[in-house]
Amino acid sequence: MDITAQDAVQSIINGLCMGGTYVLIGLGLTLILGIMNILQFAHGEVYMVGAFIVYLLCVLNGVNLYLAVVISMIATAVLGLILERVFLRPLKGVFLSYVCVTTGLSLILQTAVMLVFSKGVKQLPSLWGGSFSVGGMFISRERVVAIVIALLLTLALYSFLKWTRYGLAMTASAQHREGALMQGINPNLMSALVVAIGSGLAAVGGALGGSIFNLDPYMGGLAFMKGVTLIVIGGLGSIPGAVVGGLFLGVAESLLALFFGSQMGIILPLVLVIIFLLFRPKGLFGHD
Amino acid sequence: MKKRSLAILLALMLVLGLGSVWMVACGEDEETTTTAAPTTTAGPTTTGGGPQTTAAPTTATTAAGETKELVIGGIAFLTGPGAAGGMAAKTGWELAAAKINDAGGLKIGNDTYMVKLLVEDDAMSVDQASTAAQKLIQQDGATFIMGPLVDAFKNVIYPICAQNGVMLADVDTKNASAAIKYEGNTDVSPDRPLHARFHWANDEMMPYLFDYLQENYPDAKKIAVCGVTEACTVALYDWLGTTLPARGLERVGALEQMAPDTADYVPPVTRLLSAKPDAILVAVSTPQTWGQVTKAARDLGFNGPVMCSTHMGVEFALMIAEGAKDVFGAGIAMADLAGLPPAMQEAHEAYVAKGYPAQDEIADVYLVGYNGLWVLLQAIEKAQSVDPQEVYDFYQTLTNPGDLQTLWGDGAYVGGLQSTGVNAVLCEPYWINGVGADGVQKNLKQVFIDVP
Amino acid sequence: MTERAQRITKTSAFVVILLLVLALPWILRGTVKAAPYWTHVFVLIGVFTLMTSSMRAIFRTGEVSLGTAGFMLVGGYAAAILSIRLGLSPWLTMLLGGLLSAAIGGLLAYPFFRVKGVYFSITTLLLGFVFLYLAGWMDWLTGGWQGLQFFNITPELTIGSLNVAFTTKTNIEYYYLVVVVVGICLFVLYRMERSRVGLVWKSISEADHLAQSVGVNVMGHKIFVFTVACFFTGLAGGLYAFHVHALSPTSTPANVFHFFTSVYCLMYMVVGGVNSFYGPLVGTTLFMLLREWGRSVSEYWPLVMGSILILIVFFMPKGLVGLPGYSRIWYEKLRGFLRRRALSSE
Amino acid sequence: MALLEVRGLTKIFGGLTAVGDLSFDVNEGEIVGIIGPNGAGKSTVFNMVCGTLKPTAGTIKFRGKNITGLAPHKIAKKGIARVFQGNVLFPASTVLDNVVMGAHLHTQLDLFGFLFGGRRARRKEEAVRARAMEILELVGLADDADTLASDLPHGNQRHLCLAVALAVEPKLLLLDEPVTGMNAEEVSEMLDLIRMLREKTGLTLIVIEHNMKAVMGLCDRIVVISYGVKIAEGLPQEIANNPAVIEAYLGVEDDAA
Repeated sequence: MDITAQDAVQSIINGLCMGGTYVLIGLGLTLILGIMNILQFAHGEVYMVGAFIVYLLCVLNGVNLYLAVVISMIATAVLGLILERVFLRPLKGVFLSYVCVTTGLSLILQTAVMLVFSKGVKQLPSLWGGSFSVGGMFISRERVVAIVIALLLTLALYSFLKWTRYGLAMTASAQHREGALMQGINPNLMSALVVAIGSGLAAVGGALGGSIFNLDPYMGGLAFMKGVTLIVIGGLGSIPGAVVGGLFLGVAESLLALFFGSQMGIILPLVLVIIFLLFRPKGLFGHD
Repeated sequence: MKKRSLAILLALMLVLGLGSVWMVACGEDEETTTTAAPTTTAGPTTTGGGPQTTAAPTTATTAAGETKELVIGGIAFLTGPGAAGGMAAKTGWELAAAKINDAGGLKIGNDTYMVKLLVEDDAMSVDQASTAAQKLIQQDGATFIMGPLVDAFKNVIYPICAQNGVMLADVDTKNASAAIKYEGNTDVSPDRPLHARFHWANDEMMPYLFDYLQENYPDAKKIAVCGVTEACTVALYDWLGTTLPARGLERVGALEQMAPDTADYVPPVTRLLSAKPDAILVAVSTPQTWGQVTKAARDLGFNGPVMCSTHMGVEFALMIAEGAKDVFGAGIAMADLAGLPPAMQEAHEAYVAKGYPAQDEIADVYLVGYNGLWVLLQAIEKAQSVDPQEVYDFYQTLTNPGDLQTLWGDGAYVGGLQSTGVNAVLCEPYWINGVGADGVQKNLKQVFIDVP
Repeated sequence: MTERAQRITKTSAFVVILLLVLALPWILRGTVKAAPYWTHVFVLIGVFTLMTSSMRAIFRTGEVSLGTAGFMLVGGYAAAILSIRLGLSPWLTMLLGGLLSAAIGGLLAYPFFRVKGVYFSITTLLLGFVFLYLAGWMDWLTGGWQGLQFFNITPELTIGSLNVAFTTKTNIEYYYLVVVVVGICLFVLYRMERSRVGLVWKSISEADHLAQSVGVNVMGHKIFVFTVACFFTGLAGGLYAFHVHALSPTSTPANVFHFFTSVYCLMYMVVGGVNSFYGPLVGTTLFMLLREWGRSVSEYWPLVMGSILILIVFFMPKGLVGLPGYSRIWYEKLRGFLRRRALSSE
Repeated sequence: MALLEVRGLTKIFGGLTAVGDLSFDVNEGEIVGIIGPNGAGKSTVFNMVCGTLKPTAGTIKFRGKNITGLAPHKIAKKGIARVFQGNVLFPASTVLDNVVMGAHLHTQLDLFGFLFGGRRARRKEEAVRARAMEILELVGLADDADTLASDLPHGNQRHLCLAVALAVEPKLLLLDEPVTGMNAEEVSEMLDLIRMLREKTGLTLIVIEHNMKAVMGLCDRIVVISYGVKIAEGLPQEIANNPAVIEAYLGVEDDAA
């Protein structure tokens, strides 16, 4: 089989697009992990719910796709707030309880969505149909849109964290929880904020994933796994880490799948990540 | 608790445990005679080999004109991803059972049998498939089992059915028939008595797809093959290596296998296209594969035909690959119902009456399920018996065209004498559906799948 | 109650339960229509109890392992493949499967335990997926996604002239096999937990730095418990394999080797009561029976499961094992409430 | 020969020198204080002595043997115990179990002993418990043997920490801020206890402390470090009058107060 350089470049672009959706889910996971020290098992389901809200609005009720994505983002952020207030906040820091409650939530959300929307595979309308060709390479338009949206949101989050008071407080909490407490930062407010923001981002990720690929109530599980993988690469609680980790994962999967077949594209990144963990347990951008 | 007492208890447990095993082993012979059989409501007698548990005696000769129940079990995946297919098959079975029951049930001898359909979840897990089969047979008294939809699970269920003298009816498409040899092939064969196939297999369908390809796309010579990662996909690929040249076509490139959990189909399709094919064949497909491959191929600038040999409505592929053209495969396009046989239109009316949308991506699956149970019930009625062995034996004699009716048209019969050595494969009409250059979804061609 | 009376009650309860467990197939034969089917369900319960208890042993050192399903897969596949390809006796291969699982677990334990808490859970979770995908990928060895079938291979036992085949015809022989094997494993785990080793585990989970500073080889103990747990999990996999006689890594969340099985084990453990040795037993038995009874609504099952889990975490942190204690508290509360109402109405 | 010899101890965290070229000796039976402003690297020194952190450079010798970079549990086996800063205990265990765990090194763990725990093992276990009770009596917690460690009042928890470390039966005991957060009465009680321990058992102690007054009264010798570097060493009176020390402390006195 001859894989040309063009194929490889094309693959990298597609990988970056995949990476973009991974980043959107990973950012929320990593922020929640950094600030609340919770592995949010239901985050993949939040991603899925976000996509289904878009489906509900856009396909079933004819709302404009981009407007639907914005509404879904807000709705999912509210869902995140509710989850944080009702389920996560009362469990003061017991690790096992967090694992149980979030996995429980993920089962509930999956089944609830399945019962509401029935089980079939669904599809969101394309962000921008068709593909264009540049120098003999075919690049799908919707993937370009997806990368742009993912990057814009990441930039927006980055500037929020860098330039606003709440953002700075959040960064401080992620890096040093006790220290942040001493600085008078309200940890409950931080938790609520971070879950809301993370959920909103995941919803957009879900919408992008749902329009490029397809929607089903179980899509969150795979997305969650990708998110977890990328935070291991990037390092706990690190935003640049999540971005680099996500893009790296997307490109690695794409290239490995191109050269060694789609099975290796799934297994090898996981094996690499486990090996990686042995040598750099804190991740690329992690801190002690 | 004292440590010593625990040690003693453990020893006791060991002794008792081994003792019980011994008791079982010794008591085996008398047990079979004394244990009450799981009394099925239908009361079939088993002629199947050995001292089996099913041995209840109420035969049809007792009283004239009794109304009885015939329990038929179905196993499908009703939970988890892909549950849509299982649910659709269940719906189809329910519709077929309702049709027979509404018409007054099955008349066998002087008795009337009402069909009682029970569908259990295999949850896509071997132990759950096994559990479901045991429950259906032992607790609910099912004497015919339909499904499951995944080939691998048929192997788990078949021994349980055979042990209990229950007939296993494959009502779904087989990925590969017995003509394709590979490890784990679960197709009907002389080694598997009480196992019958009520639908075609992918390799039996493929010649008709190639016929259609050669008629409509005469320039398409080079065919690239892909499919989901399974042993049968590899076997089919090897088989195509000899089959295609015989028809003047060429198999190009390596087999591209799509692993489950593949999110992005662009890399494998890039590999597929690197062999510069004229057409793509999706040899074994999950509900998504056909559509995802089509979409990725079109995004990568491939304009040739994309075909799929697993039964599937083209709606399904087009839902993912919006606006694609030159896509065809085995299946029924619900958008183009008017030209189809009356039996199918009637079935679809019942389906819509149950509240399902008229243009449903998974309509094909329910039709297959419906058809399978309908054929099984026809065989039971023709055999004039509810005993699985008798039905199975009689089914194999229905070799004249028109002996059985199907949803896709008349003229079906039991064939496959050469390929399997037993007459347990259904030969039936079927359809190729798809989208041509005009972009309209329609049923393109009726074919008759004839298994030699 | 005096200590002696307490002990007598405990011992007699234990004996009663033990007798019930041993007599179960015969009770089922006398009471239900489909005894082999229910015996089969109890065989599965036994296998999952062993997995859940192993998971809990790891949890005693404070870490939540989510790779249980993966190690079960290793044990099951190793046992099946060795028996199919080399024709070894299932008894030997079950043991070898457990040992292979333990060897892999033991080798990976050192790097894995360098990270703690969430990170450890993530790593084991990913490892489970690696095993699953590998089983699907190495089709020359594992039969790929199609899986393996080996209906002709049944464990057999010959004592003198007596020959017992552990078939799936009535499932009774296999049930006793599982009772004996799982019983021995649970006994070992129980003894470990109640001995000094268990105390050391507890100290590690409470304050690992302090434990280290008083001379506890924290890493050594963690590796030890992980290896032992992996052995038992692998053994459970072998028991599962020769009962179902087919293995398939179908990558859907419902599959037994999928990550969700680990999550379900976690649930059984928490619902039963994580602080009690009997928690996993109670949790697994009740939940799997409940699931079997609720077959007709199996599509709602994850919803029920998730809800029960959350309710238990919030209202019964000790799990079902703590139910007697809770019922007393709830009773007292109710009585107090009623008395207050009676007083206010006077 | 000194009991503990530290030579050229250095620790660099990502380019930042936390401890630089630190050398000091501790003789048998001494109480040595290590003082210094916040962030001076005192706890880092302890962590390196105990093996929690590996030094970047330098050697630590204990009773003439090199123990640099050994794992913490091996160092504990050599006879160095430690009381952590803050009340680090086994919170969900009883007071007695805490001390029994402290005596971990003096119990036997054999591979099959736990399976069929024989009479011998049981007798040994009882001996350990009796010894633990003795230690509890020594620190005055014998009456609370069955309470949960987390239920003890703050001051008593500190005593329990000491008891756990004592159960290791160390030659050298490292105390990380033993009187921080205590009122005057508790402080003097604690100091009396430490002195009493030394007299009874002949322990050697190293104490990190912020409370200058307590250190001055307790220690035989004091090492002062600032920004990871030793700036003075000597008898308490000498240190109290050393201008470099006063400067180092005054520089941070503002935010300490």
